Amino acid sequence: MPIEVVIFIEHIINGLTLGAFYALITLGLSLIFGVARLVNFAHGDIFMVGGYTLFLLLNLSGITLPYPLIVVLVVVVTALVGLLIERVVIHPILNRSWRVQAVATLGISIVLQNLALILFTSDPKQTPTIYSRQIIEIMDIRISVQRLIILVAVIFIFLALQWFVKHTQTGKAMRAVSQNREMCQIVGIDVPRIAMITFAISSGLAGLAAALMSPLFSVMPTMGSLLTLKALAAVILGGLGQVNGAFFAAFLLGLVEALFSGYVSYAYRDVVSFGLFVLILFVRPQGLFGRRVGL
Amino acid sequence: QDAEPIKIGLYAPMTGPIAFLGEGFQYGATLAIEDLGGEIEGHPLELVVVDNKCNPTDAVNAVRQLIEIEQVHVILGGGCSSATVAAQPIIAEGGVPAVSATSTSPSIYEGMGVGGNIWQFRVNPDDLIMAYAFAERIAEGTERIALVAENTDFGRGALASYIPLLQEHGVEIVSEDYFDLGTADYRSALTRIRASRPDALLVVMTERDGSTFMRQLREVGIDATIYSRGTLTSPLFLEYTADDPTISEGVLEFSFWAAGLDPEHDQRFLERFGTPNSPHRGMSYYTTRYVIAEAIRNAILNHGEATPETIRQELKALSIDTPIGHIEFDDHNQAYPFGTIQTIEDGQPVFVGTIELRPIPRGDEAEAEATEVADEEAGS
Amino acid sequence: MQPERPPVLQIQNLTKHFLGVTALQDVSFELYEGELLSLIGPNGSGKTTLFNCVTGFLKIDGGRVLFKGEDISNLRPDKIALKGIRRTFQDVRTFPEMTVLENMLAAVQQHQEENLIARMLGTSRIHHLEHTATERARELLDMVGLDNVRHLEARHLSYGQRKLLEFATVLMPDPDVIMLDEPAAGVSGEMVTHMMNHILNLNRQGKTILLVEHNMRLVMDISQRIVVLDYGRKIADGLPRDVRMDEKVREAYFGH
Amino acid sequence: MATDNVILELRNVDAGYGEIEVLRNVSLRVEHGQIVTVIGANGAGKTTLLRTIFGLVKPSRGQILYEGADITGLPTLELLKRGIAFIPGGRSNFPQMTVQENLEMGAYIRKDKRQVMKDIDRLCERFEILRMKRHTPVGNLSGGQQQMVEFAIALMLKPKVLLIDEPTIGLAPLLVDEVFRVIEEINASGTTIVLVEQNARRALEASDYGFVLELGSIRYQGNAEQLKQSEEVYRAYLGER
Amino acid sequence: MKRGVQIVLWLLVAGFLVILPQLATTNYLVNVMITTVMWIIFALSFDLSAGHVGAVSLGHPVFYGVGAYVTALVAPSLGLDFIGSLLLSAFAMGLLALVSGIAFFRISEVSFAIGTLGALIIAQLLANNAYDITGGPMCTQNVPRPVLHIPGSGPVTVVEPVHYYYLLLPLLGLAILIYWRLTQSRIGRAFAAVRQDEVRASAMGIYPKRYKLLAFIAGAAIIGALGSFQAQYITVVCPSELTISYTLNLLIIVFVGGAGSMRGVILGAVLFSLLPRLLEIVTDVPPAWQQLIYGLILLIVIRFLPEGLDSLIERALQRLRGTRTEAKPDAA
Ligand SMILES: Nc1ncnc2c1ncn2[C@@H]1O[C@H](COP(=O)(O)OP(=O)(O)OP(=O)(O)O)[C@@H](O)[C@H]1O
Ligand SMILES: Nc1ncnc2c1ncn2[C@@H]1O[C@H](COP(=O)(O)OP(=O)(O)OP(=O)(O)O)[C@@H](O)[C@H]1O
Ligand SMILES: [Mg+2]
Ligand SMILES: [Mg+2]
Repeated sequence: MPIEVVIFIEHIINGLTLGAFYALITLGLSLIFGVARLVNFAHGDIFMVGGYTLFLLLNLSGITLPYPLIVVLVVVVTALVGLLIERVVIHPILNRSWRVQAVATLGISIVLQNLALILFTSDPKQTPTIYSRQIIEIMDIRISVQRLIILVAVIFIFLALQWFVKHTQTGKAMRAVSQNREMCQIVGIDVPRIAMITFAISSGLAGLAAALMSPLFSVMPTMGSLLTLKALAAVILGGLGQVNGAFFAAFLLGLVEALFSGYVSYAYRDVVSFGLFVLILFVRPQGLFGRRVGL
Repeated sequence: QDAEPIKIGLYAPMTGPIAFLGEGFQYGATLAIEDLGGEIEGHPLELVVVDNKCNPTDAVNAVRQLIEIEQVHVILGGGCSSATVAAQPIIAEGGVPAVSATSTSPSIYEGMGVGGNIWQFRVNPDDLIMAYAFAERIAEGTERIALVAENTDFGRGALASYIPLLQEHGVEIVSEDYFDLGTADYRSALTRIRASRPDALLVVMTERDGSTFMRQLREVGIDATIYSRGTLTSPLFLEYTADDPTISEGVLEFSFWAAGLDPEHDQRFLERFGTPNSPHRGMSYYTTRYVIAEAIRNAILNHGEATPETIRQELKALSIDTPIGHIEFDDHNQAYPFGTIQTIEDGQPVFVGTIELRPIPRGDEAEAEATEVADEEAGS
Repeated sequence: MQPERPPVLQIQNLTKHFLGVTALQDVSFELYEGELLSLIGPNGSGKTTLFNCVTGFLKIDGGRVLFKGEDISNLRPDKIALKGIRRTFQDVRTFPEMTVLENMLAAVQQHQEENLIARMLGTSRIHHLEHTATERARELLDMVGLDNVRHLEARHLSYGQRKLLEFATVLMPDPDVIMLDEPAAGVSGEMVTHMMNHILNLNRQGKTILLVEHNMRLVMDISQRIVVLDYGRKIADGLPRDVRMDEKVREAYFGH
Repeated sequence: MATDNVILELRNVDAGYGEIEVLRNVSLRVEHGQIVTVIGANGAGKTTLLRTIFGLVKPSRGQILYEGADITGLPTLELLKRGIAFIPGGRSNFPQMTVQENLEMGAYIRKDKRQVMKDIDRLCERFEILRMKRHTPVGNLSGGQQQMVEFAIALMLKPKVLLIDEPTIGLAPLLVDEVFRVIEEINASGTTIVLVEQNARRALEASDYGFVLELGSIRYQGNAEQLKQSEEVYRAYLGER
Repeated sequence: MKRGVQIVLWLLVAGFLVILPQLATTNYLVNVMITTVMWIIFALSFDLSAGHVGAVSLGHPVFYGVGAYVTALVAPSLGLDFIGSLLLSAFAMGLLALVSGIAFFRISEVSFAIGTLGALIIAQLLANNAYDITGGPMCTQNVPRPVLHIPGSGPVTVVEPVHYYYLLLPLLGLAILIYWRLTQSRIGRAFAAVRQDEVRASAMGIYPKRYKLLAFIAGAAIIGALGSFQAQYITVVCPSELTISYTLNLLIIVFVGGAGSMRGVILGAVLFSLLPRLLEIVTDVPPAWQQLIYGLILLIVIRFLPEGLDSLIERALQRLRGTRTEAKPDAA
């Protein structure tokens, strides 16, 4: 294969893994927005909590747990953290305007980040796994097994989520909650419970992202900040509350970034991704996959 | 023991994305004070830390607080050049000596000492000084080089100094990339760099981002020689890559601090804080321990008391041999410690040697401009 | 009927489609000055859509709307409102966090005398305008029985109260054409009578009124003319008693 | 009124929203199998009364009894499970869901999913509007069409007691007839109905008993015939002619 | 009569502000006052669109940072003095707000918030990367200090913080005046109408975009001037003037103080500026803990005081008057 083609394929693969990463973060964020109309600025920080959980579990003195088990544990821990946050902070303000709720999540974000800073200092923590160093080489294209795991996991999670929202009672209730909370009460949907479940799933997804991604990067208090914003951009691009749309938008961002930084410039890649985001909004205010109902 | 305490003020980013810098400074200074027994000539030492959040507004506030409220005798830090630069007028106006330990921005040089601000000193060499010493070495045996740096004053400043010199030595620069702090994914850029087939890379990154970068560099499979004008061989870096110490195998690091300079100290650092030494941590230590403390001691001995003014005089007059080399400030209040070369062999840092750093010719134009500004400041 | 009166609102071949649904198809009729015309039709026949098209909230797919001879098709809603056409919404809209009185005052936005600078400076002229507006608001509120709750935020009102509030707000700026989308739905018996009388009164003062209502008592008693829609098409246009007897209308709308 | 036959009873209930007091000392009884109508001027507290029974507004005083048990302060979900359902007026649906999905949500607490689907089919056969718009998001329906969907949602539950708030708002005359017919039908199949309706004449015609609410208190009550005869009630709520 | 009381009150406040720096013993304190006043101006301008027309522009610091850059990069080459630079920045940012507002107000409120945040990130990245123009992370340095031409004594360069303080006060006055007039009576009601229901607002002849733009532009112009002041005060302009942490601070100020209320916003800004100074000086709380405390305060206020601290004042005032005012008084 000519080198240009190899490089191009590699850029595409980079874009896909980056997109997969964004997608994992975005799915949860989009879910929360979809159900609770909540812009969760703390989502990236829950991802960060997942990173530290992974770090702690990998470094448990004396015991070495198998990586899959650790992943599950990280997901469980972050889901619980999400639950806690929902109970303590979000639940009491569930009926307030989205602005107030968004600011509250910013508060959570500040608290979590500084808590991490106090507990772990700003030293980045490394969380390598056996897979992050295993590299597959096919026709000059090198990619670590960890990235392949992520790609597969994301697709699996996406399909599972689809099925969950479309076909389970709880999934349908989630959609209902997003549209009319009072009506939910009237038909017997337990809104607080659904909100809790949503938060748990969403946080668990952030935890999953952390458990899968951190081995490639490193764990530090601010690791989630810019990520939240990118994921929010994807959520909006996809059409607010459209989980599928957000998923594809995340991949779109990943690909655009990878190709732009691969062929043009790295420094301006975020300019391009956020610029694209803003531009698309001007052309399609409701997002790529958004629909409008009523007046 | 009832002698008046002497206060050393530290202003650095303590929160936000580069809190690690401020933390490192605090570690270094704390250990230095402990090594001094917490006192100088009977005067207890006190470290006062304020957060400059790495931005001008908070820096001004922080320095004013140190000078006017805390009434410190001497100031350490800056950390970010945006903070250091903004603090300059306040330091000049407040009349308290300030010592920079790691800021490598050449622009600060112009304003110091005869440049107008007699209160600002700098222990570490700046990027131009180092580029002069190192560029030639890199050029030996390198035809095509890819440049990679953090998108900060540190990274930008270093490359800005190296680029013209490398070009002068006939090295072709195949790419130039700047990465924002905390970047997670470098693969796309690395893929492109690999495609451009450089025979060397110059990497200007601190440990944090550097470790992630190097991991992905290995993943992509770039096998060019790696020069580092950052910190890719420090014990801290090695800790970040402890799972695979070969990640930075063979990296050639040019700096003004190296782990091998003072192995016993590195060990003590690790024991004290549970985290290894690194350039900014070490530089903070040496600056406090040898430069600041020494000036304070001399001030007490020679003038009877340590005041900002006497400390400044003693800084100016300082001439001392330290583990990082001989420290003496020139007319721009700039010192010239060792240039160091270090590499990693079998996952262990190996101290290769030192290079003498010396004053370099600076653009007359820049010089004149600086004096102009300084005049303006002095005149007001 | 009274051809000497000039048409105020002319709806010509109005057509509107939604994805796969034809909400309006070639609907034409005129509204003469001082006329009280009712628009009726089964649910989903396109009445509200017609309102939305006339007042600029929906883009028209075909045909046009003239107001006093001027083409106002697809003009911005606020511009149409300022020309003197005011409407209510079927699904009651109020400003939930404003008090009832503030809701009323918000309805008068533009006084010719006002400009931005004057407003910023709060000249005494402006204070005077504000004062008269408040008085008028209280009169209207009294008429719909809401004066005693004028300091309550609108979100605390009952459904019928909000309906009444919305009715009162469209009257605030004294518009030329008043378009009411089911004003009596959810309004209790005595109040409907009240409302009916008030509408008649306005009409006698020369206001042109377009009324959508399913309350046949109201419609038959006060309308001068009735237009009937069915599946987006006009199926009848005439005097109340004629429309009532019309076979097509009976089948589509009244039953029995 | 035979006590043993009473299914729902309010005893001296006060209720309101925060500092705003709406219901004052309301006592009423509904017998099993009745249709009971509540009428009153706008803002009298009719909706509040239904919401209080359904647990959406907590009474500050008094008791609510259902099938002899005290249900004051019980959560809505519990009441639903015990067989009380509520159709609130005004845009109470899921606008982005289709008619079909809205009806499914109406049966959210039912376990017999197969029967639910059959019930939906039946409703769609019965009401042309539902059939026509079955797969359209409800937010895109006309006002009256939405009202119809909301009415149908409540029919999905098959409750023992059904509280209905102004089901005919915005409906064309033909559909008003139809709705009253359905109300009578489900009543005939054993459901007790508490109806709030501005179309008082029609409502009283269909019901056994009526209450008139004025400023949050019960002003008159009696069987439907009596109320229709009452001069005052007639003038205020049934129109002058 | 009520008007008279108000005027007297305002005069008292103004007098207090003028005398205040004379009580300060150190430049540090004067600097704290300057920062406080700057936050008040910043937050009032932000609240104009966030609290009143409901357009929460998370990218608002763009106008501050770019305003500062305009003064640092453009004003000197035009030979503008202090006031000239201020006006230039204000005008430029007003214009930017107009252009970006026309584009951004096409999108719904949540998207608007995130979209403007995206714009802020773009602006910061550009400032950081356009090394040749802005100096990137090395900052634009040596911004000229204000030079005042006092008749009879030749030009005087302003260096002393106290003098900067007095240069800043008029801007505060202007900000308060604009805020006050825009949020009162008819315009204020239109703002509220737009915030609460755009569709209904249009049906009443209120063009939502016009009022959103009005609030947005007015706020941007004030902030632009503020950025210009900052540039001339600190004499360095860095990409960190475009940081998202300004947004965070604004949100804390506005929501802790009380969105949509001038008194609340001012209170929030004062607390926000003074609290950290107190924490620093009195108790020596490490910075990370300080941030943690802000986060917690924010959460607690949101949870227990829905209308912000302002509701506490409101309640206290009511108790003082001995009566509960019946809902809101008619707009005066
Ligand atoms: N946004 C929309 N998207 C798709 N279809 C719509 C939309 N709005 C209205 N429709 C359809 O257009 C038709 C006309 O609706 P419209 O609201 O005008 O009816 P209406 O005559 O006002 O009925 P009602 O008496 O029930 O209020 C209906 O079939 C409705 O379902
Ligand atoms: N959410 C609320 N908060 C505060 N007060 C309310 C609220 N809802 C209703 N009220 C007040 O309670 C009183 C009764 O309201 P309710 O909705 O029960 O009246 P209603 O009899 O149903 O009237 P309508 O016929 O108009 O529907 C009204 O005066 C109203 O102002
Ligand atoms: Mg309609
Ligand atoms: Mg009601």
